[in-house]
This record gives sequence, structure tokens and C-alpha cells, in this order.
Amino acid sequence: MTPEELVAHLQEVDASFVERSDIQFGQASVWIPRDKWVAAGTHLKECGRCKFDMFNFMAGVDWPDDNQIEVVAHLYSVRRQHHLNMKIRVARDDGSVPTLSSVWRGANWHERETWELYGVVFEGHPHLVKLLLPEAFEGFPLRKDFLLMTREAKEWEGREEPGPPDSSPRPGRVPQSSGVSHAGGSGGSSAEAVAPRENEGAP
Amino acid sequence: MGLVDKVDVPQPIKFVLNWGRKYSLWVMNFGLACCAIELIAASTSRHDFIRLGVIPVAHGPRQADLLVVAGTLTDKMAPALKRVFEQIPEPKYVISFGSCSNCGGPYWDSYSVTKGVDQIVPVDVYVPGCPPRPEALLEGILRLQQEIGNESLKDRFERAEREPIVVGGSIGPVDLSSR
Amino acid sequence: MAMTEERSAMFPGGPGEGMEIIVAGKGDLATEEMVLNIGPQHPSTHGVLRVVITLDGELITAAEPVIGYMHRGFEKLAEARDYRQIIALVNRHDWLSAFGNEVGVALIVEKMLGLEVPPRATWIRMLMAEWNRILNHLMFLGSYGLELGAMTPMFYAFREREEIQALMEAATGGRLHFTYCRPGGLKDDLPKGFLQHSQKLVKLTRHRLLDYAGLLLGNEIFKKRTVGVGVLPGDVAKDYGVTGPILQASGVAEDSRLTEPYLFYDQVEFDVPTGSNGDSFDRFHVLYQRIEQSLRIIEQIHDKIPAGPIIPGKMPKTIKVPEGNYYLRTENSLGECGYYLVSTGDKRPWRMKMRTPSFNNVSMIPYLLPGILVPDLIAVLGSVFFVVGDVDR
Amino acid sequence: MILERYFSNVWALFGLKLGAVLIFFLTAPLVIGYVEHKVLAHMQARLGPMEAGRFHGWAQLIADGVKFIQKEDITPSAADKWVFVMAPILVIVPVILIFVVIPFGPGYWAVNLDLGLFFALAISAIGVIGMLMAGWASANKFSLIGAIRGAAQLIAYELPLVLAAAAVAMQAGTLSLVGIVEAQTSYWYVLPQFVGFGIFVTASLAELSRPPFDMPIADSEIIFGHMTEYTGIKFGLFLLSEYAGIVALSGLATVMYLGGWHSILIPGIPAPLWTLAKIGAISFLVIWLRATYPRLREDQLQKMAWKYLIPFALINILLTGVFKVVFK
Repeated sequence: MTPEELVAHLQEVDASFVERSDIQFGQASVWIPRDKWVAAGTHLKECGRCKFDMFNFMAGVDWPDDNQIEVVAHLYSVRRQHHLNMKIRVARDDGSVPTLSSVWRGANWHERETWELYGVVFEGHPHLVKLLLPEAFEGFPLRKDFLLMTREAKEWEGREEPGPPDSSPRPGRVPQSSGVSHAGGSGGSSAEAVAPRENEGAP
Repeated sequence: MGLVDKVDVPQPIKFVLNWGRKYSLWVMNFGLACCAIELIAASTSRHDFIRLGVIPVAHGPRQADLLVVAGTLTDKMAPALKRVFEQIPEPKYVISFGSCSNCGGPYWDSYSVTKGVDQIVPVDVYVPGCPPRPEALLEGILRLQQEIGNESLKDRFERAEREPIVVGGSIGPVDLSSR
Repeated sequence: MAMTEERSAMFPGGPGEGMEIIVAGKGDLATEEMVLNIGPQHPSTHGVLRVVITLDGELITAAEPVIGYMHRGFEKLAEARDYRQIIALVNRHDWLSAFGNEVGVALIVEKMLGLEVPPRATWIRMLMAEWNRILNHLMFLGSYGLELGAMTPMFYAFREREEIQALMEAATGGRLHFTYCRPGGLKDDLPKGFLQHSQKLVKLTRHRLLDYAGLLLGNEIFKKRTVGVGVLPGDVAKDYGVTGPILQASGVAEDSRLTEPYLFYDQVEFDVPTGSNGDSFDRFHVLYQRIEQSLRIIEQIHDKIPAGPIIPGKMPKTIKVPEGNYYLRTENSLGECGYYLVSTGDKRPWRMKMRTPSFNNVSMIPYLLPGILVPDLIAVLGSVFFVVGDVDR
Repeated sequence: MILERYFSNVWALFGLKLGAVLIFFLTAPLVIGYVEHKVLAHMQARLGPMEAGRFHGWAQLIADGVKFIQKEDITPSAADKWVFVMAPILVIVPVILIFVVIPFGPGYWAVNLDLGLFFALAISAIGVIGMLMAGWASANKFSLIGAIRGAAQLIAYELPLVLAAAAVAMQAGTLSLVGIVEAQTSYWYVLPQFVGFGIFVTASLAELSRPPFDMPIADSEIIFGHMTEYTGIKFGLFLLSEYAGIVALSGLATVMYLGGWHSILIPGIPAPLWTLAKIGAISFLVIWLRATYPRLREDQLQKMAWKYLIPFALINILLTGVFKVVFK
């Protein structure tokens, strides 16, 4: 189903499912209210037309200026070959989201990871324990207010603007402005023309 | 073991002991990340460090005497490395293989990576590179064997401060403290 | 004894199917279960995965994988780097197919920028991605034999890998991490005579593949150790979000190169090998057949590479991706490797989620392990193809 | 015995024989170990040890021995000390005793027991106790699993070993190894006893836990099995006993099936060299198996022993009996 049909289908199944929806780069995103989260999930999995049988991943996105964390659950249907982003906005400090691990088994680990990196508690999760970080680690690393200490202590002294590939001076490279292309030789059977290098140094 | 590390053994016996240790380095490959693949590549047919008498068969730390730490050491893994290092019986040597284990490498600003293995275990040879080529490991092993050939166990056990070998650096030992 | 019927029914065709396993229940002869750590440092866990298993004799009753020993925090570091610097970091996660990761990042930046990539660059990217897939699969062909006790396939696999790495090093300069992609195209063009060398190598690799067929696939002990071990039904695999050779071995022909063609995968034909009952032997056999498919794709690419530039004429000095969020999926060797990029128009991503195949593939291990013997645990762990850097990111 | 002609004093004779057996015991495993390194290497497209001892690394295992002496001798604190120390001795002594009984040529043997075969098989069963002691004493879960697997495997494969040997004893009519070799002048026992030879080699492979039966020291599952906690010279003794075991059981197989020192076609070569050549051939087969086969799971192992090897061995004894009655 195309993204528009998907959103329309969801709205007509239960109007309260979809708070807000938008389509970017051909992918549908649907904001779902907190109390309808599990109901929407079960519908998306069971319903014959959507058939979202694969729980792809779950990502958190931290929006500090409007003090919210957005939890994105990306679903994919192997049979219908279409995608959907289930999104939910939760308060930054003690936000909590009902768990989807009862609907998809793949959600179990993803929720544990999102909890330990963002601090969003998943109610009803069977085994909400640290997954990636060591037990003694405090703080939620992926939040914007968690700073990388080494970068604070010493700024990265490498080049700030790496620029396009050919402009960076590398020892032993023939300066490109002379138009000599050190690499040519395209496909054996295809045209033997040595490819002149067009990008003679970016403006 | 009681005698060898207390008294300075005479030269001919020391030569035989060093020769034995030099040509029979059983490797405990502590493969963590991408450098582990280059470590395996160094032990298989093309770069084959078994020719040098370095046998990669030691699976357990008890039978090993060369610990090659290859890859990114994270804070969660550090106690495991400390325990494995302590399980290896004495005259043991450590090669830190790859920039991640040398100094944290491309993850210099990560919150969960230990910046450099030498905070956990004393390192004898540093092999720079990300990942270093297998030939760099071979050079590291050769220079380690060269040093084993003319060292004396007595001062090794007193942990006399020795300059670590840096592969690819200047021929002589590089003074790391000044950097 | 209720315990006995229930146990032998649990794994038909598994070990001790005929044997009556008398397990003392509670009360008088209750045997105590032993907790064993297949620890972070173990010869056969491909790096640093730890599985805590509770054993009853040698039969596993429960298994809990503990990961995170290789967690380097890529997603946080990606927020502190700009798009060209991310490519140098991203290929250090699935270190067996590093180029696949780079292509993913380059593609998502080009898609959101709406950048037009010259066709030669796209074809070379496909060529490198397929060679890199073969490198990855050869590594697992070798290491799976080693886990079951056969030492020789590992050395043959690395003999082939050295040949292919020499070819890729000629173009990119790296053996394992190529950093050859750039948003918009490639770093350099192919060196002279690269394609002839690549054609010769395709013939050599195809001829040498027969060694593995003879040494492992035809080996009765190998079959005895893998057939019927660690059976993963298709729908459970989909439920866990498992993708790649493991899902294909369970009979689901899901390959994002076919369902959502990226690069020029719609202009080459290849088919997706699938297994019948999803056991360890099928997973290994599917992996073996995928190499032949990749060789087939490479041969088609050799005739289709046009001449032309490898980077668009005018590349901006710093790349600023327009505002928005998008998820792009690519078929890396171990499964679907996708990037979810949220950008606020800055030169650094606001949030870059890396969806790695191994994380989901490893998450289904607690389903596979209970009820099998310890040596089967190693056979099953080996056949769940994962790279730990991919699992922990 | 050749030496009896020159020395009459019993103690001198005893000393010399003991010296000969010990020298053979120390050199043969080193040769076999070195051959294993090189053969495996060339089967795997690589060179194998080249540096130790300048010419093609011939001194690699001597370097290993010199290194093992210097290693720190660790006894785990939770281990019970005496059992831990005694285990390697109990594994290595039976192998030395087998060498005492094997005849290498007419007159080239340490002792000509008229119960030679019975003695050799009984002694080789003691290795199990050493393995169990090692596994139990090192207080390590992996070594406990390894030891128990080893014990189950060795007991299961003791029976086919003895039954195959019984068929040979029946064929030759004597239990003395020298007698068996002398009975094979006209034809080698490998021809009529082909099934017995297969069973004997398979069972001896399992006895030594060599691939494809190396479940007890499955290095990818339980690190080194019962040897996990051993360091230094104690581990060296275990390794030595493994290689010496190959030589011992190949020796037994040569004596029983390949006609000991009897030559084929080329008469000129002295007798002991024939025995050594045949021992080398069987050892090469054992090493070759290590390069090609993965290891079996231990319940498949047990199934193979109880369901296939033992019935075939019994049928073999029946056929030998019929063969003896009909042709004698």
C-alpha cells in the first residue's frame, strides 16, 4: 500500500489512532497517542492489509528545546513490502511508553536499548535491565545534555572542513590541476577512453 | 621457576633458555574488533606467523605466553582483560595490536572506550594502524623475539622499567613520555 | 516421568531422541543445575559475545546472551561528526563487510540532498559491495568449520580472502576498512587493469569454491552435526526482525536488493537462495550459494561499467542535509543494514540510528538455545552469522 | 634380546633396557609432533614452523619443551593439590609401559611377555583415571565437563578395542606380541582381519581423543577440556603423552595387523626400520584425519560405539573362529 493509503487506512480503522501524520521522502510517519500505542501495534500486525510482521528497529530522538523525546518504532511488512514509522512524543524526564514486546518479540531488546540510552521507561517490559552499557554507568548517553568529555577537554585539532575528496593535499599525489588523471582504465570491453577528471578542484 | 628469576644465570644457560622462549611463543589472541581479523589473517597461509614459532593454538590463557590484544577495549570488557592477563603464567609478553588498543584510536572521544590498553596491562610492543597490516604484526613479533633473545629473566621479573617497542617508529625505542 | 516425555518431545530428531533421558524431578533425586559462562572471551564466540547458560548435565535449559562488551557508542559519535567524517567511522562496525556500511551512509545523504550520482560511481560501488559480500561470506565459511573442529577450511577461506583483499586494496588502499565512498560518489577512480584483474579473480574464486563443497558440504560428520540443529521457523524469524542469510534459510526470500532496489540492482539479475527447514546446515548452504550469486552479479557489472566521472562536478564545501527524517535500507552481507537519519539542516546529523542486522539476529538466540546440548550450542552460535561490532554498535 | 649376548649382569641389562625405552619415549613423540606441525601446515597451504633450529624448524618441539620448563607452575587455589599434581603422571606412565612391550624387530624388544597384548590393553585403560583426576582437581567447570566426556568416551571405546584385539589373538593363537608377529610371516593379519583393523584404529583414535573424536578436549567449546588449568611442564607432560599415545597405539596396530617387522618385496632394509615405517604410516593417517574432519557430538560418538563398532567386532570374532576351524 502507498504511504497515503496506509495513513488513510489507519484513520478509518480508528480515528483516535492517528494524532498527526506526515509523509517524507515517500515514507509514512504516524504519531500515535500513548494509550492507543499497543492497540495500534496489534492492529498493524494482525490486520490482513497492513500485515506488518517484521519489527525493524526502535530509535529515540531527543528534542531538548520542546523538552520531549520522540520514540520511533519502524515497522516493515515482508509480504506487502511497505514501511511505517510509529512515533510517540514523551516527556523528557520521566516519560514512559507501554511496551510492544508482547506484540513483536523483536521489540524486547530494542526497548531495553532505548531505555538505557534515553531514559524512556517501558511499562510492562518483562526484563528492563541494562543491555549495552556496563551496570555502573549512570546518565543517558544519547541525550543532548550528555557531553562527550574528551571533546570538551580537548577540541578536535584535525581539519574542520574536510572538503571534497580531491582538494585535500595528500603527500605524493599529482596536483589535479594539471589534468593528468592518475587513474583511468575503465572496463575492458567497454570504451577504452581514459576518463578525464572534471572536478579540477572545487570552487 | 624459583631459581631462574632470583639469580643471574650464566650466559650459556641463559642463551638456551632465551632461545626456547623466543621460538615457542604460544599466542592467546584476545581478538576484540576488526584487528582480530587482521590477527587471524597474520596467522593463516599468506602471512603465517607459525613460521616464526608463534603457535596460535593456545585457546586457554593457562597455556599462552604471548597475549595479543587486538581491537577496541571498552570499559565493560576491561575487567575481563585484566583477569585473562593475570591467568597467563609468568614470563608473559603483551602486544597491543591496532590504534584502538594503543590509545583508543578512532574512538578517542567515545564515552565507553578505554583509551589505551596500557592502563590495564603492561604492554611490550605497540603496533600502530587501523587495522595494522599483518606485516606490521610480523615485525612486532620479530622485534619482540629479538628482545627476548638477549634479555635476562632476573630483571624482567623485577619489572625493571623497559622501553616498549613501537613498530614502524624510529629504529630505536621511542620515548613515549615526551609526546 | 512427566519430565521425560516432555523433554524428548521438545526437539524431535534432536539428540537422545530414542534414548530415554531419566531426569529426576523435584524431591529425592533433584539434580542441581549448573550455570556456565560462555564468557566474553571464548574461542568460538566471534569476538565478545557472552552467553550465560544454565545446564542440566549437558542439556541447556535456559540461555541469556549478554552483549555490550563492544559498545563504542557510534550513534553519539555520529552526532559530533560531519557527513564525510562519519564514513570513516561507520565502516568499523560490520568490519567484515565494511563497504556495505559506507554505501548506506553515502546513499542516505545523496537521497536527502537529491544529489545525482554519476553512473560510473554507482557501478563501481556495486562492484565493491559485491566483492565485500564475498569477503564476508568466505570468513564465515572458514570460521564455521573451525567451530565444529575442522581446521582446514579456515586456512582455505583466508587464502581466497587475501586474493580479493589484494584486488580491493589496489583501488581503495585499505584491506579491511576502505573509506572509499564519499557522499556524491567515490574517492578515486579504479586503477589501470583493475577490471581485468577482477575478471580473472572471479574465475579463480569460482574454481576454489569447490574445495569448500568437498570439504564441508559433502562431509558426513559435518552433516550429522548441523542437520536438524537450531531450527528457526520463518515467522518467528520475521517476528524478531531477523534478516539476511538466516531469514532466507528459513524459507523467506526477503532481499532488499530485490524488494527495494537501490544503486543499479534492478539492472542485474540474480536470485535469492532459500533453505527449506531453517536449520544450521541450511544457513550454511544458503551462505555458500550467495557467493555464487554475488560472483554472477560481478560478471554482469564487468560489462556494464561506463566511462565517465566518479564525482559530480560541483560538490559543496560542507554538506548540509535539508531538514527531515528518512530510513534507507540496504542489503549488507549479514542482513538489512539501514540508517535512520534525522537532520535539522545542520552539517552534523541531529540523530543517526544505525539499524544493524546482527543486533536482531542475535536477539533471537534465547529462542534457539533451550533444549539443545553444549556442542550444539556452538554449532548454532556459529550458524547465526553475526559480527559483534554490528551487535553493539 | 640382542643385549643379552653382551651383558650378563641383570641390573646392567635392566638399566640399558630402561634407557632404550626412555630414549625412544622422548624422541618418538617429538618427531611425531614435528611431523604433525609440518603435515598439517602443508595440507593447509602454509609452511609450518621454519625458524627454530635453522633448518625447517626441526627443533620446534624442543623449544616448546625448554619454554615449558621456565613457565610459572600455577596450581589453582580451589584445586586439591595432590590430585592436581598426580594427574599428568598417571596419564604418561601407561604410555611408557606400552613401549616396553612392543617388539621392533627380531630380538629388538625390551621384554617379551607372553601376555603382551593383554598387558598393553590393560595399561592403556589407566589413562582414563588420570584424565578424571585432572578434570576433577582443577576446580574449573570446563575441565569438569571435559573430564566426564572423556571418561564416557574412553569406557565406550575400550570394548571395541579389546574385542578387535581378541580376534587377532585368536587368529595368531597366542597373546604374546612377538608370537603374533611371527605368526604373520605368510600373510599380514590386515587381510583377513580388515574389519578388525578398522575397528581397532577407530577405537584407538577415540582412546587418544584425537579428531574426529576430540570431544573431551574440544577446543572451541570447552577450552582444553581436562587440561585447561595446567601450565608449564605439567601441561607439557599432557602434550607429550598425547603424541606418545599416537606412537604407542600405532605401534600396537602395526604389530597386530601390519606384520611388525616383516618386510614386503625389498629384503635389504633392517627389521626395526620396517616397524618404524609402518608406525609412521599409521600416524600420518591419524594426522590426516585431524586436518579433514570436524568432531562428532558425544551422543553420536556413543551411538557409534555401542550400535556399530561392538556388534561388528563380535561378528569379526565369530568369522575368525569359523576361519580358524575351517582352514586349520
